[in-house]
Amino acid sequence: MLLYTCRRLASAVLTVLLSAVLVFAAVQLLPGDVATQVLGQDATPEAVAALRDQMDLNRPAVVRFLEWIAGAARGDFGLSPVSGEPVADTLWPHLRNTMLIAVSTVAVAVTASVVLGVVAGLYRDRWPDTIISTLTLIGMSVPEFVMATLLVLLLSITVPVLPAVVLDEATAPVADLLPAVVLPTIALSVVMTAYIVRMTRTSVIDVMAGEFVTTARLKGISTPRVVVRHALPSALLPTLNVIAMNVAWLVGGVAVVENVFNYPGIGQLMLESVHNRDLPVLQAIAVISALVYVLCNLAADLGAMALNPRLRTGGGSRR
Amino acid sequence: SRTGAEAAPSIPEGAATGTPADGGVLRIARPPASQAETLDPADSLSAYEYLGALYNRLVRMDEDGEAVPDLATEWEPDDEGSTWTFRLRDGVEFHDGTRFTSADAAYTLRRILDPDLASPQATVLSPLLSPEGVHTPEPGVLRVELDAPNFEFPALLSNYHCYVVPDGSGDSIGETGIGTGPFRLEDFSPGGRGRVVAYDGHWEGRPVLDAIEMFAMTDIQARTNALLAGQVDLLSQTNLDFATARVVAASGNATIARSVNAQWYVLPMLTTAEPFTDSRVRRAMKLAYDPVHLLEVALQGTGVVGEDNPVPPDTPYWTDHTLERDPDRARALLSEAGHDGLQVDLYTSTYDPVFTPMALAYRDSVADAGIDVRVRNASADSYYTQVWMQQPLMATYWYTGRPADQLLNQIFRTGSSYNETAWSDPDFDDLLDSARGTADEDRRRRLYQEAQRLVVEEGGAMTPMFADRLVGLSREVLNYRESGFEFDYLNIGLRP
Amino acid sequence: MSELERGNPSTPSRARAQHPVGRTVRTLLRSRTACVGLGLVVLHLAVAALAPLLTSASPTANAPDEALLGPSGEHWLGTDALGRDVLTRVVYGGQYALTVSFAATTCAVALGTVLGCATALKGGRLDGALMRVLDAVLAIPPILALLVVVTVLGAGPAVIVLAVTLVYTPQVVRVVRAAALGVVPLDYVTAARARGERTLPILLREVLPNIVHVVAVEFAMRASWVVLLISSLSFLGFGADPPTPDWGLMISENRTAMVVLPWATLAPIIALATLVVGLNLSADGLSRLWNVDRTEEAS
Amino acid sequence: MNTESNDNTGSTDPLVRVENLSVAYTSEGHDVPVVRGVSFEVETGRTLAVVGESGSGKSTVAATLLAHLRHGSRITSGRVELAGQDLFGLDRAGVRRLRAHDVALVGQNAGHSLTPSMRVGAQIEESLLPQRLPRRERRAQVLTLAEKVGLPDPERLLRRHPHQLSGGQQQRVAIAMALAARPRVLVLDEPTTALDVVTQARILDLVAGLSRELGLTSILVSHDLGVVSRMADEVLVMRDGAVVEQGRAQQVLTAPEHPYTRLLLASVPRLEDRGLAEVDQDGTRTVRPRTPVPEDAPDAVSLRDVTVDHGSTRAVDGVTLRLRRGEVLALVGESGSGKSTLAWSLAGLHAPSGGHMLLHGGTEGDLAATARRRPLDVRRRVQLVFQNADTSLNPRRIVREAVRRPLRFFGGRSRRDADRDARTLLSDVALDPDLSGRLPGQLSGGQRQRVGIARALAGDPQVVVADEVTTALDVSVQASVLALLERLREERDLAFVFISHDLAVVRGIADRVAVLRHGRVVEEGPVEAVFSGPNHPYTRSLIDAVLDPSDPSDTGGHGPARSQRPPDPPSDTGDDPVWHDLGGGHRIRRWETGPETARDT
Ligand SMILES: Nc1ncnc2c1ncn2[C@@H]1O[C@H](COP(=O)(O)OP(=O)(O)OP(=O)(O)O)[C@@H](O)[C@H]1O
Ligand SMILES: Nc1ncnc2c1ncn2[C@@H]1O[C@H](COP(=O)(O)OP(=O)(O)OP(=O)(O)O)[C@@H](O)[C@H]1O
Ligand SMILES: [Mg+2]
Ligand SMILES: [Mg+2]
Repeated sequence: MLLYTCRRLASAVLTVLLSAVLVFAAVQLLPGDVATQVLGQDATPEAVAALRDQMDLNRPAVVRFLEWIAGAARGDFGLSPVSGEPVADTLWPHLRNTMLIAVSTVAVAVTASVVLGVVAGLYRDRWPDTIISTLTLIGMSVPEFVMATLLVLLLSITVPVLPAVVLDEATAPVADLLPAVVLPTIALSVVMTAYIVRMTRTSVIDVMAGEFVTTARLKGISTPRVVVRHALPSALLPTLNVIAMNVAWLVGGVAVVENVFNYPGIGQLMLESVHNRDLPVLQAIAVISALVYVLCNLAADLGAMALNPRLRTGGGSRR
Repeated sequence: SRTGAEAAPSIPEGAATGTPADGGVLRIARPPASQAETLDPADSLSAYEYLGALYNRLVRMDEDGEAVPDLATEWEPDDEGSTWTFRLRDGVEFHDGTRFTSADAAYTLRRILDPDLASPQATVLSPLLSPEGVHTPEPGVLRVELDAPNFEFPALLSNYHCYVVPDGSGDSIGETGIGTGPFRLEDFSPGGRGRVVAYDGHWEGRPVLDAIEMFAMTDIQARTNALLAGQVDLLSQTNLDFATARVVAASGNATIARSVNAQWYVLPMLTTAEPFTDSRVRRAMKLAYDPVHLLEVALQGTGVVGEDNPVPPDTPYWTDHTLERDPDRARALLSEAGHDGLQVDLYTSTYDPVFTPMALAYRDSVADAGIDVRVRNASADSYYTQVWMQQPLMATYWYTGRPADQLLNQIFRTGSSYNETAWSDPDFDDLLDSARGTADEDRRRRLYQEAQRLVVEEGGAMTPMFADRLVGLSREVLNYRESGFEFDYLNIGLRP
Repeated sequence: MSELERGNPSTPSRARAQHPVGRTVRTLLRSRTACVGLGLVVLHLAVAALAPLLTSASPTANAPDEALLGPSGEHWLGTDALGRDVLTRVVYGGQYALTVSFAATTCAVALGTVLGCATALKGGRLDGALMRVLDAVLAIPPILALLVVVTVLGAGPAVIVLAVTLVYTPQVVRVVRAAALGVVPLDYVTAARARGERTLPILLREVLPNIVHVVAVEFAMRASWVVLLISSLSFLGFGADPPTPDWGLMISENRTAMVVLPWATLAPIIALATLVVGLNLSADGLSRLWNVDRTEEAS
Repeated sequence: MNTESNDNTGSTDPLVRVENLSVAYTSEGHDVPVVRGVSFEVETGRTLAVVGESGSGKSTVAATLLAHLRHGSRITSGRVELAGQDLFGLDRAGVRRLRAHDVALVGQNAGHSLTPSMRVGAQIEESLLPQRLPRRERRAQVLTLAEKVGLPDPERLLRRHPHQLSGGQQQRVAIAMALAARPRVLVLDEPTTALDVVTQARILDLVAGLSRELGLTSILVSHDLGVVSRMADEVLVMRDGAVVEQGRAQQVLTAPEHPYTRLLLASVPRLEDRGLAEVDQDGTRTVRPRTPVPEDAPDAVSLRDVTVDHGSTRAVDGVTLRLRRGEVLALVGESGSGKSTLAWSLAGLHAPSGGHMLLHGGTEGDLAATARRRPLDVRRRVQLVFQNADTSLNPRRIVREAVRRPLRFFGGRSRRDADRDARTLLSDVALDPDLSGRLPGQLSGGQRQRVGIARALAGDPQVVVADEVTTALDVSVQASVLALLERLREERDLAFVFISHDLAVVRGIADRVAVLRHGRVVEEGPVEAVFSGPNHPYTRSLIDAVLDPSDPSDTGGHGPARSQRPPDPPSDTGDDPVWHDLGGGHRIRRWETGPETARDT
């Protein structure tokens, strides 16, 4: 058990390192470099060369990578050559903002989808299921940017109750950003809910058809009790992974939605950094996202342990 | 026939005028600049809204393209046009309380000429002037001795790089923004948001507004949404496409103000890149297309045709020289140059909503001449760093409001940093030099017109049209007036 | 001593031997979900393939006189800002979406299947190492990977296919590997091993045929994601070049004018959504028919 | 708990009455009948056994007693009554009351029927909820129940999760759960099928004892006639959803009337048969004595000190065995004793970690290498037949291909030749060659097993390793497959390693027996010698646990389990420190005398 956890952690660290290497290598391939980007239209070859020198771009990539990763381990992601400021200073506020959306989306989506998924699973092939399944199908089939655009049209322009775009900077206080979080959260929740609902539904149906649930029913206990005590823990088990995957996706994949809402999150920063060839920022984003991904999976594993005593106690027939 | 314009509610011609309420805060949405954005006028490439609010020039352009007083009250050349004397306004104070004198004006000019700073305006001014030629005989007088005679000199000082900054402020001006303008800087972050507040001590009097807030937004759609949702009052540096303009005009919150002929669109051919090194190919590209078609498709007629000449039709030095559209001749020229069935990539992006329609219309239009244009979409954010002056053919635009001499020198002269076609023609350069030194108004005009003729015939820039800028603004905004790169900051205000 | 002939209820035994294809088709027809889903997909394919026959207008020609018209007898769904017929563009729009998505999905699924089966069968160190690397790839946000690839190589159909393959192959590998791991310990694979057969024949003869259904479901589901992803890319400006009639591009071109010209935006949205619904329904129907556990496929 | 005993004496009305019950499910718009017109009655305190082959509808009938139908099926006619009340006329609350108070079910596989995420104590406690007892009392009850079903150290065990219990313990928990409701009727659906013989005997004892003590009325579903004869008062024989015979257990089991029942009974292997029984269509059985293996038969395989490890667990520990041509060597032993591991090593799927394994005869070779390292000719000489006919054939390949592949692989034959040979092989294993175009899914279990055998024969082996090849089959099918193996052995002079935990089967088919425990051979010898004793105590416990439907001491139910004969101390003839050699190749591993450590079931 302890051994398992340690191995799990070690593999998590390894995964993060590997992704850092991959990203670093890929980013090296970007054409045009930050020096030309910073100097922009007036770049003369000499100026570019000087700046490259000043920015340390002329040393071997491996050396730079090792130094960088050593710094990253201490939370120091170096200086952004574009803004000249520490990467961490730009990164954290953006990450915080994305987390704001991510956390509220996860809260909304997970609650909604577990409830809806269970209802759909229990009322399999009857009208509640039909309605829920149809809605999720639509939710899955409409791209996020369409959802976002429609929401803006509806709730910001036609009935102006919520801001259409975010005017604030990344460093604005959380309270100022809160109204702006609502629409992105809805747009993302719809998509995410759709996926989780379907998983939950399938898994509830599977579990409800299982022998132990039948046995519990044949014991004559009430249906809510059968569902909550007997079926749910097992039914949520496969859903956990889906949730973890979705959370990880949220952190990296909100770019499109953030773009629509001009939301100063990590997705926005990512798009900007790709355009600016701001490698240190990109690497930092990639490593942070990988870390979140790995942490989510770890959390899912821990959740699975909580739900599944077989994993917790390590005994039984696990080989 | 049923044109789109007819089917649509028409687009308002101008902004509402009237007596605005005292005070108020105007919120402007603008495209984000890079993190390197600076408020240093000599160096700035994007912060127009700030510059106009914070600074004054010695000379400014009025709406007819004439030079009129700003911080200089009057000026006169000597007979050859090589020494200019400017009389400066008295009793003007900078935002930090220091007095404006000729030393500040001289410092501003010398700074622009400083090769280390590499100001874009330096390419225009340094052929005429060296730092030693700037003299301050008295606090209220600036004398400039030119290296070569130039009768257009004051007009060149109306450029937005020539805003006057306090003497010795060079290191900090990029962040402090201390000028003599109607607003002073309160807050500014490069590429992000900022705020300027009314400067009570402004020499022309206090502006109507209390403050102006600027917000940066990448996506035009986001800017438009913010306007429609009432989150901002004005979209600056944004020419809305016709369809969007209709949506804005039809909304309850916002409307459109037309800024007539405010920008011209260009398809610059890089004359140093194949196949445009051959002037026959350039000529063919120009002969092959029909600017009227481009104007109709891309602007729905909200502009005038450009005839490949960037000098606006209603300005003093304009020439009516044109190339008649002739696809057959174009085909023949291409054939002569060995480029039968020419295939070229034309880059565009969503940076401006007119680029893509213009590119598509061009593509359509030249098909008759057997030219196959492939429109390539590039990312908006890196458009001006990765595509402009890098790709042989692309779509771009310029703001009008530059004096003809500045325009021709800056964009077409050999070696100028803004020479986007990398065109180099000694005859053209000579023409400009002699025009500048010519005292006779008529003769000068003819020389400038001759230069334009060369641009049309030989140059690399296709200039299909001048566009009215369709500016989205809130229905609350009164007295919105824009010329060149700045608004009428004193009078703009909100409805009471 | 007689053995009772008992038909398995799920595959009724027939006296005649059945051709596998015939059987598959018959099975498919049993599921309404799969039928509707596949029907929608086939419809989209047909419309895209027959576009030139369905409409005589050009999807790319600009007609300034006709710009921004509402629906009429001549233009059923009106025209866009450049005067192009919206319906025509929607009809042609499937060509890009379908070709690129199907090419990309095919590459990702094919590569993922081979890798997934091989690693499941080989097991051991190779499996461990490969899964580690794939995990690392999975940990990088797909959109970042896509942006980097597209920026490096420039946007174009081939690049997008490559990028999508890169992003989705690891996920396919995971799913296929899980399915193959379910087959590998089965006795018939063991029997082949006991005969001493090589890995490739085992993979082709014993493992693959038993996970084709997983692969098929994976394909349908993955395709639906790819269609959405590609439209998102178009939306961000990394997709088709104008004037290609592409749904994602059309949506992003026309969404500003949504209030005045709803159809120019709605029509491509509907087209896109029905295709995705079709793919999703197919995946659903197939998985239910074949009892593929889709919980593994949420990634 | 005494109201029932009042019923017991007071009324003669049957407690359970099923009348003309038919159940069907809908498939592709057709009604498929599963149960057709079943009627029976059970009086209070009696035990009715429902027997029949797999799929005959036993479970379906049993579940209707709890007013439960499988998803998608429905009652097409008839009624089910408990104490005069129509169960399918009850409303939801009524159904819940019925299940909470009157009828309880013990399912086949306790491992699957206990909720994995709940502690077992909580699950038992749940069944007490409807009785609205105070919490403390409920806890006490649970403890009592746990003691009653014989869970060792109940305090601790009740706090465990199901996966932390052994199969036997899980089944005991399930029984406690059923009893907690204090039901009048107990439905037992194959309560011991998943357990090994020794555990099965203990559980059956427990159930019989409790039923008697609590005066329960039981419905026992089973396909194991041994279990039935041990437990039932009355027997109901089903086939294809219909009742073919019903009556008092003693009568049905000893003097069956219906030919199907006779066939069923006759097909059951018996411990006292000294050879394979052949059963005619009408149910007469003749035991064909085994032809003894000639003394001078050459060795086919020899094993010396073979050890096999799975990582750090030693699954097979120093096994020395010898197998002659034409001989059937049976490996028996409880689950996990290493039988399959040994078989897999022989077949080249798992390299042994020590010892020698040699193939003798026409082709000689070292078997201590995995299949891919063995020369092709050695590889083909040892073939494996699998336990589970469902998973041993590739479901996507037709029968012919399954048999053809090894023919082509080993023999390098052309496709045409291989096709022809495949057909011959199929008829050799008594399959209609016309079936060769079918997929495995379209065959019955027995047919599939025959295909598996044909596939093994395609390599033209010398040794066939058969791992529990008949375990998953119904008795009648099992009998025919066994007969086939016997015939093949004679015709082809094959040597078999036959793995089974069914001692009656072993007695019928094997020439010699090796008993494994914890990876070691504890006893080895000719089948007669081993079954007549004297034995290792472990072997003895295995033999004693076998239930025999025709054994008079078993019929009539409720009898105490056979007394455990104390192991006879074998006469010591050798001076081997490890083995007692009893002569004739019969040897027994020495064991520590003293109390056998009680096994945790
Ligand atoms: N709802 C249903 N859907 C499909 N098949 C069904 C359904 N209900 C019952 N069956 C079929 O009905 C037959 C009888 O099933 P049942 O479980 O009662 O048999 P059984 O005698 O208990 O068999 P076993 O000994 O294998 O447990 C089987 O062939 C089963 O597959
Ligand atoms: N792949 C494996 N990895 C680790 N241990 C294993 C593996 N396979 C079997 N074992 C262990 O080896 C021992 C012997 O297992 P084996 O399967 O040979 O028993 P068996 O006698 O065939 O039992 P059964 O009657 O249940 O089939 C058991 O303790 C089992 O847990
Ligand atoms: Mg059953
Ligand atoms: Mg085994």
